[in-house]
Amino acid sequence: MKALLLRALGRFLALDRRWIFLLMALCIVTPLILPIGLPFTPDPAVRNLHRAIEDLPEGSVVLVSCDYDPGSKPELQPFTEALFRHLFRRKLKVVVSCLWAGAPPLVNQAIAQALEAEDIRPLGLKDKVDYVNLGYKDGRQLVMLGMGENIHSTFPKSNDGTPVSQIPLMQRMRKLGDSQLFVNVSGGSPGTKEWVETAQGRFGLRMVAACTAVMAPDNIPYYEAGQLLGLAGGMKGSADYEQLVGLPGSATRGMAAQSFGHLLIIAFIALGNVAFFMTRGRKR
Amino acid sequence: MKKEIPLLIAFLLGTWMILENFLSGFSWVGPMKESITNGGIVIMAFTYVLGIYSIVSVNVARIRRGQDVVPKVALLAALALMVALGFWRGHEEGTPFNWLYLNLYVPLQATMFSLLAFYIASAAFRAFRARSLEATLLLVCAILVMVGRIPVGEKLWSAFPQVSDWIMNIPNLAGKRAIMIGAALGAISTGLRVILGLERSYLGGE
Amino acid sequence: MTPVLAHLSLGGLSLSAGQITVFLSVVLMVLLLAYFYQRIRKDPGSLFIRRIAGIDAIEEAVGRCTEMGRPILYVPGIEDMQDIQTIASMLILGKVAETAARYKTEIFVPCRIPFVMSVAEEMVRQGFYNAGVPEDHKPGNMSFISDEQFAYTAGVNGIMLRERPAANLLLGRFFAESLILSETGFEAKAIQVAGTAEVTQLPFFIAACDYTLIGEELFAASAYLSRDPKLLSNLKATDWYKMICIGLMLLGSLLVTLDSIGWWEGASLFRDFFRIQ
Amino acid sequence: MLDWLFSVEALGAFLTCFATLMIFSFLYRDNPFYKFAEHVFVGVSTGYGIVLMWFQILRPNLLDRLVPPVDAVRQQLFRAGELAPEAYATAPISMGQRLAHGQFIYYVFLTLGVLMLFKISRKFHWLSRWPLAYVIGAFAGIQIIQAAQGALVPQLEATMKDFSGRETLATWMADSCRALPAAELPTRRAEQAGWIADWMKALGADSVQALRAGEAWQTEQEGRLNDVAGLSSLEEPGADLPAAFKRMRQEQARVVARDADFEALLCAAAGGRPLDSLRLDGDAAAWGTAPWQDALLLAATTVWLESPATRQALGQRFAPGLGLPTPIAAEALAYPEGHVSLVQLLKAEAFPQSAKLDWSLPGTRKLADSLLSDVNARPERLAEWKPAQLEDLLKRLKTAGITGSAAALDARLRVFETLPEPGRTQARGEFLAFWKEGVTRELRDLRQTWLLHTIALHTAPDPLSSFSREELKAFGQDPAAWASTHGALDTNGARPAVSVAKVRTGMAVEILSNLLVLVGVCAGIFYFFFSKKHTGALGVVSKVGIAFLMMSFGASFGYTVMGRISLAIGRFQDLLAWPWMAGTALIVLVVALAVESRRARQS
Repeated sequence: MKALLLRALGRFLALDRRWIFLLMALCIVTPLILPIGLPFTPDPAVRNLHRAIEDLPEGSVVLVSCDYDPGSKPELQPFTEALFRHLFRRKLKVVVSCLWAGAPPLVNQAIAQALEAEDIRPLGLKDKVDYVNLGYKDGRQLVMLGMGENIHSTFPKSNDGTPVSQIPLMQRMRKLGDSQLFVNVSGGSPGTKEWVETAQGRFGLRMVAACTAVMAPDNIPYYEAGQLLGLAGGMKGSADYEQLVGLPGSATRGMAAQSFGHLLIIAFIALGNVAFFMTRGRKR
Repeated sequence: MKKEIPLLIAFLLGTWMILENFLSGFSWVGPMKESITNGGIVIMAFTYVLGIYSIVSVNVARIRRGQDVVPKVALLAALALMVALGFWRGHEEGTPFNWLYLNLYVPLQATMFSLLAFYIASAAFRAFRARSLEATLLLVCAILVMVGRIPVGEKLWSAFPQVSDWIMNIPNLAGKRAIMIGAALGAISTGLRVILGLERSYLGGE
Repeated sequence: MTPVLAHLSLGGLSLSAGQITVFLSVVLMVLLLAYFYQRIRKDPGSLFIRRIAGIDAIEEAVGRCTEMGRPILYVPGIEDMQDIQTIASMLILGKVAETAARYKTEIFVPCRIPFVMSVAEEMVRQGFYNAGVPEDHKPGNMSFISDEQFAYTAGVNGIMLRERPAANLLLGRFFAESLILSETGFEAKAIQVAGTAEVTQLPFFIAACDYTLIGEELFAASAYLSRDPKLLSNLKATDWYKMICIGLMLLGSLLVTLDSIGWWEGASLFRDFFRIQ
Repeated sequence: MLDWLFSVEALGAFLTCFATLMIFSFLYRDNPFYKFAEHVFVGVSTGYGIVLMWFQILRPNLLDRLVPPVDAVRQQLFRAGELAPEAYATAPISMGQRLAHGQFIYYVFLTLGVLMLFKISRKFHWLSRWPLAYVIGAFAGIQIIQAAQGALVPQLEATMKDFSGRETLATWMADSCRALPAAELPTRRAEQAGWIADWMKALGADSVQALRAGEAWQTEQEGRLNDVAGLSSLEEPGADLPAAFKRMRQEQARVVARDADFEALLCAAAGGRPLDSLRLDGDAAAWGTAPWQDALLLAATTVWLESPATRQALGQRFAPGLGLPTPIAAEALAYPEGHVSLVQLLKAEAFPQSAKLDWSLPGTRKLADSLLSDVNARPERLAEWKPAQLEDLLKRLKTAGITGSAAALDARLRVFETLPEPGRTQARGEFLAFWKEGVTRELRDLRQTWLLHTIALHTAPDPLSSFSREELKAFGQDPAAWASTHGALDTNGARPAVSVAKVRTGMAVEILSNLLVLVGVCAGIFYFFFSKKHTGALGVVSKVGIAFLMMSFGASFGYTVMGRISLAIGRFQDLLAWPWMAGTALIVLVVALAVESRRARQS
């Protein structure tokens, strides 16, 4: 009997990993096909992020640095979409820059989507007057330093090639410090860490950040130390923000799949450990 | 001469980049810093020529040897196509270049990335063992955080999010801070070693 | 508890209390480095450095490659040269290459950034030169794969499976690819030593690699491997610096508390010297 | 349908699905399709990088600096006075002129860049060390500062915590007040006021902290009371509004009575100092930051400032923020109730037309709210308003988005009573809708928890009235589910500590947490000691350190799992966006794989 159990456990431990993959896929796809609504409460750090935007006077300039690419689209694009809706709705001026080559198309997509929303369209927002996308710039921290000194020389042209000197909105925005709030949407490095360390303190930025879940624990010390006024981490952060802004989107919809994925991984860790210790114990 | 000049360049620029932080009151510091940083960007852009040289020569050699001909040709063709489209019609929205980016590059990259969800599942089953007290701490914290971040966790026990917040705010914060402080010291001393020329091996031999 | 920030003004120079501290923190490091450099040069015996298992493992790994007659794979992370972790990794590469050259073992360094590739080539060249076999250096072994993260990862995986290195050294700044690389290396049964200061990736390295250098150990590694007392004096200096940091944190907490309970009004001003803004 | 099937969009969708599935096929096993997709990926990404490198870096940062574009040259010439304004758009710019306006230093960078290419040369590759040293040296310098300024010093500062717990008291207190159910307010008020006073006094928190904590406390309570009354009055469209307002007035009377206690409380908390003894000169430097301005604005609008000098200083301070001329702002503060005199000023003929209040400032919003409450408290004053002024005020309020306070609602509705009939009903209806929307917005806002609480508590015995049910739905909550969980919230610590003993516990937890962080950080640093053997005491400490490190790795791991799964979700969401396309691609791929594996087996 013992031997039988031992052999079964041994075989279980040597399980072909394709079964694991299949289970994972099922855990994710099923809730997406059959949606289950699971209520959740927004995280305090996300609420503070939301608050930081709500507290801005109308017409303030918000600089958004979108430093991510399609790789982290599912986590951050819902945030960016909700962010633009929120900023436009609050009648704030928006300047966007990107340190990642893959970001500008995603940004344009999010802006276009926000402009078409029924609560934004009547506002008649104009490109270059109410918002502008400066596009991508390589050089990482060097760009941050450059922007702190002079955005006009760091980004001589906007994404569509218009010289910055001809953009009305940019006349109010000569250096990083001219923005009333700095929002960093970050998918890795260069991202929140670099912005905080290179620019936040040095140029005295009021800064909030949305980052991928992977980066969130790294950024919590900055949030705790007050260097970030608010922080939204991962798909949960995006879902929280969607809730707060009142625009449940793809992040909110993904939370059920997220739940099952986590539970499956926990189950794997538990089963793997139980089987491992039982077989090891017997062998001795 | 072959080593002294580079060492001098590194020393002067490194020292200057430290000092300029404290001299921002002077009006000439800003433009000078901007020029220096722009120069760095330009130099690094040039190394891409070396990169392309490396990638093309490696792949052409493979094709000549008859290894993986189809994929290697596809690689070079895709590269050439992107570059040609980019220089021919630009990279703005609505161009063929952008279309390929959105419909090929984006899904390929995102899918590569998402393979990790599956790898983690297999690693969770295979590698994460509570072998020691430390490893057990790691696993317990990981599980609590995972449960606390999902709606189901909130449903199971409403305090799970708080527990996970506590882990994030106390032990995680302390651990991260210790690493950050240690790494910052390591970074400062390593950087100084380079600037002061104590470490000069990056300049190569002879 | 009104913040009254100290301020230094001298002509065009204007520094806040925090900036002064930043300046002093760098100066302090320079002084400590210089002091211990001098002291150890005079008396090399006064230096003790504990064994760091992970770093010793790097040397073991190189030895094992030699025994098995298989190459070493050195992955310097995926960051650009701007990152100090990449610089640290390059310095370690120099020492590893030297050992490898001495043992006549081949070393592969696939890079994600062309600039890093250039530096890696110089490092390895120097290593082979130091070992007295500059003619063994093969620049082609330092290659650029792609600057796209996962394209790069796929390329490195290819090397792990094709060239069958007996040791994988993953040292530098890593992100999502850490798990893929270490899993593949595990499957390929190579001895693996990883090191990064990127906290998010450490759990994966710890799970899948034989040894892992955590945070500062990565920066210490090149000095440790060099066995050069002059460089090892660095570690002594940073240790002293750490003591000072701990002292400052305790002192700061004490002063803030004393101010708060009213025993020493204004004592929390001390903490303002650590505020950047 | 057919048209779409042959459109570029459909091709894109198919490409997306097929590429995704080709990569996923690797999970089954390594196969030629995966290999193909992987190589195409390397090619496309490298090509993409090269194109962007040129357009975004080399062209603007090098080429445009060496040979500036025509526009830039014109601008420079114009600034130098060498170009007449009328000729600006048409003046011909020669290549020579453009080259002459280039920046010389960029030729140096160009040279350095080219030197980098000597890497390939056997003989001259040492030349590439110059640019190498340039980049490494510059970045080492930047990294040193980054490590010191961005990580080391701020993290040291953040670890220097107050271990008396007093510093965190103010914020902690405001937070816990926030969670108190409104129903308990009347009975708990005295108790609560008591312990706030006790603790403020005992701990010597200073006046500004008291002010901030108090402000949070006050607005929360006030808003809650008012909203409760307002909500129940709005349940039915034909409700008896006058009766509802009467109820609200009663609640407000209680609030006003409490305010008097509260002011006394604040003074007591400030150690008997009158509030205007705030060190104005010393604090002036700090006023630039928003919270300070806000706190002072609040002080000015809620507290009587005795000293003329203080009034003058405050007037000067927030005149720009209010958009008022300084003397007017100072004058306004000369009255016991600053906001009332501002109302007077707004109405006065002397008030300059150009002067505008910036209603979007948080402080001003508060001002507007109190202004309305004032009008509300003394309805007779409405007679003083001219219709045009009223309309203007309403417009401003609307743009300022002042919502949530039933006092404001009341005032607004009263204002409508003064309008002539044809427009009255419509305007009234409009405003009710506006207010409802405001509440909905606030529900999604910071205070949602207690608002939801309030709704649930105050609609008993029928657990959820139609109105609150709507609100909950608007917030995306299931009303029934919510009703069942709010009880759980009550028993699970959402309720605040209301006794001194509980506050003590809370403070102890706070202190303990700070201590734990301090211990963890120090022990963690000890783990990284290299020049000492990890035995004895150091061995124990470094063991503790590694425990903290491991816990933080665990937390990172949890978050990483979360991130990776999100990505997989994103991929499947994309595939499910075009189910037919994805299905077709899947079938094609499976068939191809089967064929391939058969051929592989045969050979």
